[in-house]
Amino acid sequence: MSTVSLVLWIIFLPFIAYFLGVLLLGWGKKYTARLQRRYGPYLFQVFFDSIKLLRKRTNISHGWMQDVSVLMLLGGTILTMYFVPFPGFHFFSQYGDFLVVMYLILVPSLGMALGVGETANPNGSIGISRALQMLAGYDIPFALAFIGMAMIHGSTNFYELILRQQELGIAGWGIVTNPFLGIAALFALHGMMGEKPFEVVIAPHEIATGPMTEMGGKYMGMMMITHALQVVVELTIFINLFLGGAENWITYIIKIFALFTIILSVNAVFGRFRVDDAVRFFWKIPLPLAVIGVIFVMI
Amino acid sequence: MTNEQDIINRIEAAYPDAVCKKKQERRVEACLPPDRLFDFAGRMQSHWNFPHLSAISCVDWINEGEFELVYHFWSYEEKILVSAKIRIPREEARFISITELWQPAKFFERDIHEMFGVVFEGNDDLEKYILTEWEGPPPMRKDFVTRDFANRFYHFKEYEAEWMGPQQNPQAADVQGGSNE
Amino acid sequence: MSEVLERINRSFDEPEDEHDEVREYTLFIGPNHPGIEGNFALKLSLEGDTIVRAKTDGGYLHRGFEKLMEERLFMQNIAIVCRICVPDPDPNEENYARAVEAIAGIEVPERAKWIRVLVLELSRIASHLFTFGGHAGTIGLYTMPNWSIADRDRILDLFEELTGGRVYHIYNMPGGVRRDFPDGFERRVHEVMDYIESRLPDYDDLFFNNAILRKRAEGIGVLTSDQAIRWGATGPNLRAVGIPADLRRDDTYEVYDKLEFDIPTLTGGDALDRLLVRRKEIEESIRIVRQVVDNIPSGKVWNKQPNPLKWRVPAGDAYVRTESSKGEYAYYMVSDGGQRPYRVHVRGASTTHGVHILENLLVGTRIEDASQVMFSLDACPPEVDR
Amino acid sequence: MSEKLTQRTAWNRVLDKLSGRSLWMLHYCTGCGAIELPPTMTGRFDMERFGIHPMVTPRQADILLITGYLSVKTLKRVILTYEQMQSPKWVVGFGSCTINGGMYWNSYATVKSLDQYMPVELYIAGCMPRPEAIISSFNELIDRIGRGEANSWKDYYENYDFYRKNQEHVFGGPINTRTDVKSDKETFRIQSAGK
Amino acid sequence: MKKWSILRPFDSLKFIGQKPVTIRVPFESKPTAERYRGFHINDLEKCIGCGTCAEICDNDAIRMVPMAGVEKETGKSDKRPAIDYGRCCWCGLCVDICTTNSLGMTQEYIHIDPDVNTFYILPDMEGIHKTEYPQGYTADEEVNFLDLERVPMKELQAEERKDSFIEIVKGFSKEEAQKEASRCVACGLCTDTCPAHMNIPEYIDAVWRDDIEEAGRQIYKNNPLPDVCGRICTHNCETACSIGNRGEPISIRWLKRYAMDAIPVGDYRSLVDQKVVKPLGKNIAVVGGGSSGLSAGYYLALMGYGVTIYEAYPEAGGMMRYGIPEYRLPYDVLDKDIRFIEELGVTIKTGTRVGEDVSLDRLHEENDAVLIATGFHEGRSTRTPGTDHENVYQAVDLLAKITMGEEIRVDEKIVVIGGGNVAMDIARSLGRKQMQKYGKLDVTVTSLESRDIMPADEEEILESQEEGLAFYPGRGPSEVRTADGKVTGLKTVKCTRVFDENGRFSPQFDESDVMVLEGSMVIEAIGQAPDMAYLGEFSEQLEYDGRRLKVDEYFQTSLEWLFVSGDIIKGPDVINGIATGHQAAFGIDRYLQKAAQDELETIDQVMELVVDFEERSTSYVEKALSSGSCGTDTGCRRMLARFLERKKGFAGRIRDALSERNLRIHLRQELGREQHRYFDFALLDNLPEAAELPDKAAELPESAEGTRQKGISEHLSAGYRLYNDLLRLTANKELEFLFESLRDEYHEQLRIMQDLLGI
Repeated sequence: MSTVSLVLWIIFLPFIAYFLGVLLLGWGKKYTARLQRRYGPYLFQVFFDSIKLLRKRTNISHGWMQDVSVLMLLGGTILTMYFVPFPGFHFFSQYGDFLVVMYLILVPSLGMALGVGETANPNGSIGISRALQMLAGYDIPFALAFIGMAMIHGSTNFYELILRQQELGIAGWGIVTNPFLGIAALFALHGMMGEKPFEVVIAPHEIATGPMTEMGGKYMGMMMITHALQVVVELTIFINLFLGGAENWITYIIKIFALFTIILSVNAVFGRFRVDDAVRFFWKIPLPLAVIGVIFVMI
Repeated sequence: MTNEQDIINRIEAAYPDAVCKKKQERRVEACLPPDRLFDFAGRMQSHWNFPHLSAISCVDWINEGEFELVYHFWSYEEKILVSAKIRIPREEARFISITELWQPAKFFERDIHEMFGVVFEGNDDLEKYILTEWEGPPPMRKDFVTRDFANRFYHFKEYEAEWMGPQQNPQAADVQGGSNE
Repeated sequence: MSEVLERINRSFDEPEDEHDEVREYTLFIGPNHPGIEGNFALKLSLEGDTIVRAKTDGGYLHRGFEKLMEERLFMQNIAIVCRICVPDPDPNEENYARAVEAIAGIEVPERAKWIRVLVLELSRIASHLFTFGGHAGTIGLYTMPNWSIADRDRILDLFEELTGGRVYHIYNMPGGVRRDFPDGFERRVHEVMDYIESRLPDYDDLFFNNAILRKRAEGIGVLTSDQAIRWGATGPNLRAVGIPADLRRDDTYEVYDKLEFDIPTLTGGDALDRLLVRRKEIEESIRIVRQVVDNIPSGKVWNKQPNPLKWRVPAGDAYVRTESSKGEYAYYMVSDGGQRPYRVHVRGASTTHGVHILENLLVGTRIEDASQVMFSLDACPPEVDR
Repeated sequence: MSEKLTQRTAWNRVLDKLSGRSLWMLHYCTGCGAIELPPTMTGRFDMERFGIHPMVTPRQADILLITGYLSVKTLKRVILTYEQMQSPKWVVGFGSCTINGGMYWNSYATVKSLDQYMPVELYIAGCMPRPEAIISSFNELIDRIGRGEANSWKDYYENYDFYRKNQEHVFGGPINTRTDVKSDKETFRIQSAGK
Repeated sequence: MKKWSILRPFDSLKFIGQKPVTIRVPFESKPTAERYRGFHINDLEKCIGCGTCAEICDNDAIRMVPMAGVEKETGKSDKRPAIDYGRCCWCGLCVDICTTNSLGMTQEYIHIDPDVNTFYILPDMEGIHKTEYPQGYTADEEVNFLDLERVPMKELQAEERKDSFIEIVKGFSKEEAQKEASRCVACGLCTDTCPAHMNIPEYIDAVWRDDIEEAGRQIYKNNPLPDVCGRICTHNCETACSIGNRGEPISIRWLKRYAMDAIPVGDYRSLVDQKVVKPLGKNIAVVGGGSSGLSAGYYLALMGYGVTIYEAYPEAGGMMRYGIPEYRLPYDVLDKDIRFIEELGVTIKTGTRVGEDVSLDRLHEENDAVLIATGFHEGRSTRTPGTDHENVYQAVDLLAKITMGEEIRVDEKIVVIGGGNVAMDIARSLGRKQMQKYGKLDVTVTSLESRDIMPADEEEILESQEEGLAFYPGRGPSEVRTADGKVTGLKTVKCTRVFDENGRFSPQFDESDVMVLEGSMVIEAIGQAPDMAYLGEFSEQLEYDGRRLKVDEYFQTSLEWLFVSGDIIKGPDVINGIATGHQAAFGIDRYLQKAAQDELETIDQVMELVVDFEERSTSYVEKALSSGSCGTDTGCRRMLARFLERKKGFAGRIRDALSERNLRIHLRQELGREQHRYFDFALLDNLPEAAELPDKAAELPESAEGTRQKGISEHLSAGYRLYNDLLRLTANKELEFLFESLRDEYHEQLRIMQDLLGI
């Protein structure tokens, strides 16, 4: 990869991912709206939201930690993104394996926790504690899925994983070679994305959007952007692990929309679990599945 | 199932000083001396099978200087509603609470306390509920005139619509700032 | 928005919580909170996620109706009574009209009685659909409100056609109702009823048989039959503990004694059963509406009353009760023989559900179920505040 | 006012238009008009078509709907909420009660003219307004934002003393909202709407 | 219901492919219901500005505002409803009660504006945004708030009545009267139309409340001959009645009659709150004891003047006695009214014809002012050939003779010429005489006017027909036929028109259509003329305006001591007589007192007066309490103590209310209303005195306990009247409410006091 193209990728990847994220979220809103027998917002609604939020004139801050936390959110997410291979861009992912990703993906959550702690809102605190509980729920199955995939392919490197899967076509996809791990990871992904029934962190009817309660104006704008990026990153990780990665942008977009639609379908027809039920669910179904998957691999 | 007359007979037998009458279908009214009410309520609940306290209403008979408290009891089996009426003096009104017998009475009594200023002895929660921002007299008393209060206290619009022209809005200079305070 | 309330309560209401040293903390839910039905607030003391003490805080919707009614003519009041309970306004109109009729001894034409039943039942369906939406919202199932509230609009369309108003109908008045059916109204009622009925299986699929709802609502806010009676529960909340009490039967009014309908009961007494009782009531209401439309006698709809500007109602008092969608709705009206009611006491169905029962049921439940408990009781704050 | 309009750069014009496509309303049912909000939000009328979405916290909300009458008790919460909202923010008054007291004109418990306590961007006639009217009002608001005319919120910073005086009159004493409106005006350099 | 399952919710995914149920407002819309209650429209042409909508509005959202380009006319006010959409709740009660069906609602419901002023509108047919919208909620015939049907009045049947002079109309019973009174919407259009501007809504309301005393008080304010008016008034008010637009107007006249009949004669004095307060030592002569003279005498007496009425006939009453037959107005009823006026100190010199028995000049010398209130007593002749025959009579002469009990000639066949009320009166009177004399009735009535434009009251004509009178309308007399020196009949020809295009009297006849009406006696009843011979030399000094005397608005002639009122100025009818008499009394007082009766123009004056009264009153009550005015009466003392407690805030409340801008504007507008020229501001002037009255009483010795208590009650009644008047003055709900509550407070204490005194 030439230096020029690398620099260009580094510069433009966040924008591309943001654009993709906006589209995905817009599609999500439209899709859900249809299910709810209505039309739904503009496709680029999230973009408009971000613009509006960033143009807010006043901005109530609860201290410098809140500012830092937002930067940590955005920065952490972008950094994670660089280590996740996208079609045509896998410079960093050649060097950093997905253990790095596993580590980096925690940075935004941490930033969030710090910032919300600063706002001293009980709802926020409850939200963060829920987020951490949820983490305990979905992270282990996800990590196990990672480990299982690494064991299958003998590598912890994303790029190599993708190449291995692509060699065999669909039959080589992680979800086919080890459906246990794939399904466990799908559940974990669902939890990671915080879609219903695992929406406990935000839960407007319970804790008034939890961590976001005190985030307004530009903070909220940054969070919106981060959210759009996170959606892309999380879905891409799953695609890379279990859906054979992306050969090119077309298949990538098809895969990412298809995957997101599956998640949305579940999201739209279920309510949310209680936090303990959610964690219990993760430990009851995805975790055993993942363990079986790993055992299966080991055999 | 008993009919209204049976209930009346029963009440009158137990409380000779009660004045009962059938108001309409399934409605019986019993006027009692205030000191018999607690006893009456207890008997209604435990002996006569009236487990449901539908409401406690208060009426301010200002000209007579009395508050009237009306306790509405309903029996799921007899399907009859007995309204027990008592009158207490209006000045420094106090009455005994029936929360011991009926828990829903807590709120009804609290409400009456708030709106009429009747103190119920034995109700431990007579805090303000609805009118926490209110400092005036208990508003449901007849001597409080809400219209006067609102006129004095709040700001009303003085329209200057186009069609009105100058002649309908003549006193602009006359009473400037009169109503803002 | 809890932070707002926290601040408010710190700055205005009360000193710092004295339970700070134990592991309790206080959380305010509402009045600006989507998990609250209307403008209402809960002050919760929590230990971890569990509520150990709950206090309701109402009065945000207080307008002083009872006072306002004392200052308005008997006929003028028909315009304001419906505002007392917003989601289910018709029991108010019904109660008011019936109270005046009882005191003044006014006869109501037979047809008007049937129309009143129709209006009350339509209103019950609308109100239940609204509650389903709210309840589904509390567990995050936003598809359900989108459906049920849109379907409720069909009923509002019927109301609009019949009464001229979507939400506030101002239709019942002493002596009868204000207008007769418009042309072809019966047919459209049938259409809407068919539509609502056809939607019920969809609701079942999405909501009532949803695993998450079952998981979350079962065993939440359990009311035993003993408690229900002792705490003064009425309406669907009472029927959900297995007591088939219904004022339409027990304290019958209008023409309910001529109609066939069942009183659905369940025995669980938890949030789920309260919800399912309402679900079943919709079917019964549809049945009643169909009977009314098919069997309604012809005739006039209003018995002439005196000029409303010069109308005195003889002295007397009456306690009238209506089975609203939320429970027992009662008016105690006193007339001193003047042109205005001397006193009207509004006993909203939610005065017991929304304060005493809610406060008691919340204890022991977890924070995430608080709003579910409130919605399952269908507590309507304006009824409490008046 | 018109001078200010012409001063908008083309860039700002575009951004104004885009911002208008996203309005978050505070999900606060202050009065009975709120009963028409669920139909407006949900399937039948679907206001999300215009990018309007209910939000649960004032920090994130742009529009404060005063859905009808305001009891004094609620007014206190509304003012706190309003001051917590981030500017630009708009108040929409629903129906008669917000204009001149509505049917509660003689009630001791409700305030009569909303614009005495906070600047109001738009009023909707009705008791209560129908969903169609609510959506029309949102469209009107979006247009005004797009044209850069929706500046009523600046009035609160400008005439803070007036509003605060009226608020305190109703509450019968000073209130502490913890939002320092005056220093916000300095910090964020909010200029007058030119009123 | 099926059992629950994890997979079941996924069934809902089927809706993804379906068309949403959303109505894409504003790109598509759902039609509004036909009876939707949207914005108001008002047909300004049809609207009469009765203000009933404003009355029923429970939100005070409708205000009646003067509208440019709309003039006051009979049954229409110059105001139109304006609607405040900052108050309206779209209940539609205003539509249901509208007396003309002019108010309606459209299906339009969207109005969004940052400017609150656009929410205050004056609805017209174009709608709030001048765009076409279909009509929404409209009034319904079945559900109609107004009572459109009169309570029928019981009358003697034609057979029973046609041979006697017993009064025909029986009058209302209490229940009937209350029911009839309850139909009233108190719009006040009748007051504007009534020449005397009687407080009609007020007394109807009092009748409805069964407060007969109050009714009497209200009636006596503007009408000293209520018993008469309750029977024979031309009731212009009923023409104006707003209920009449959709149904039958209120029987205002009968209600007045009911109220007056219900009061025993002896109670009149205690009813009338306008007492003679300040004897002024000035005398006024009134010429003519008819309605106008009596009315003027009454009011002048109240103002403290010495009044002498000179009446030519043996008894006072003028045309009311000598022109109107007994079956319409029994003499004892008339006597009741006159006796009361006499009781007030008015001297009536009967049988004294000015110009003959006493000259006008002498009256001028002996009195400070002279009012001439002579009526129309000279019958006009048709000047048809043959009318100089002795068997051709003037109706007025015959009527007077009947009244005086003189024997008159009654033939078997009589012809009456004339289509007015006098013609009906004489025809029916003669009919009765015939019945008494011959047992059968044969009276023929012929008039120039055809049936539809006959000037007599419709009910009069109908009743006459019932009684069996023969009518030949639309015929002009051309000759009285005589044979053998006896009248045999009247030759008439067809009249083709009575008035020309300009409405001037100019009859045309069709000479070919001849008809002879047989009869041996012909009565002319085509009108009367005044006889003003008594003016003597003054007649040359006076200025004339056409045939009538030229007067200013206070009926002062060009001779400043001479005033004119009654039929010779306006009318002729009773109510105009009363009204002009009142007005002339007002003018005389003004002339004699100059600025004594200055109208109170500014609200501050009213406020000052009221607050002053309140303060005096409070200090008085305090004094009365401490000085022991009640003597040993504990009830009285308790009453005073309680009253004092209650009235502490009164002055403040008044001051607060009147410092409200809205209310000030209201009251100001009300004060400017024309009818309040008749408002007796003397009461306000006398308030301080009223406040002092009891003070004086308190100085009386201990033994006069009752007297001193009377002082208190007098004081209370002054307060009561003050607020009652203010209440009448205002049409604003808030003020009404305030004044009413204050008035009731005084009233209640007064009642208690009277009970104590045993009054």
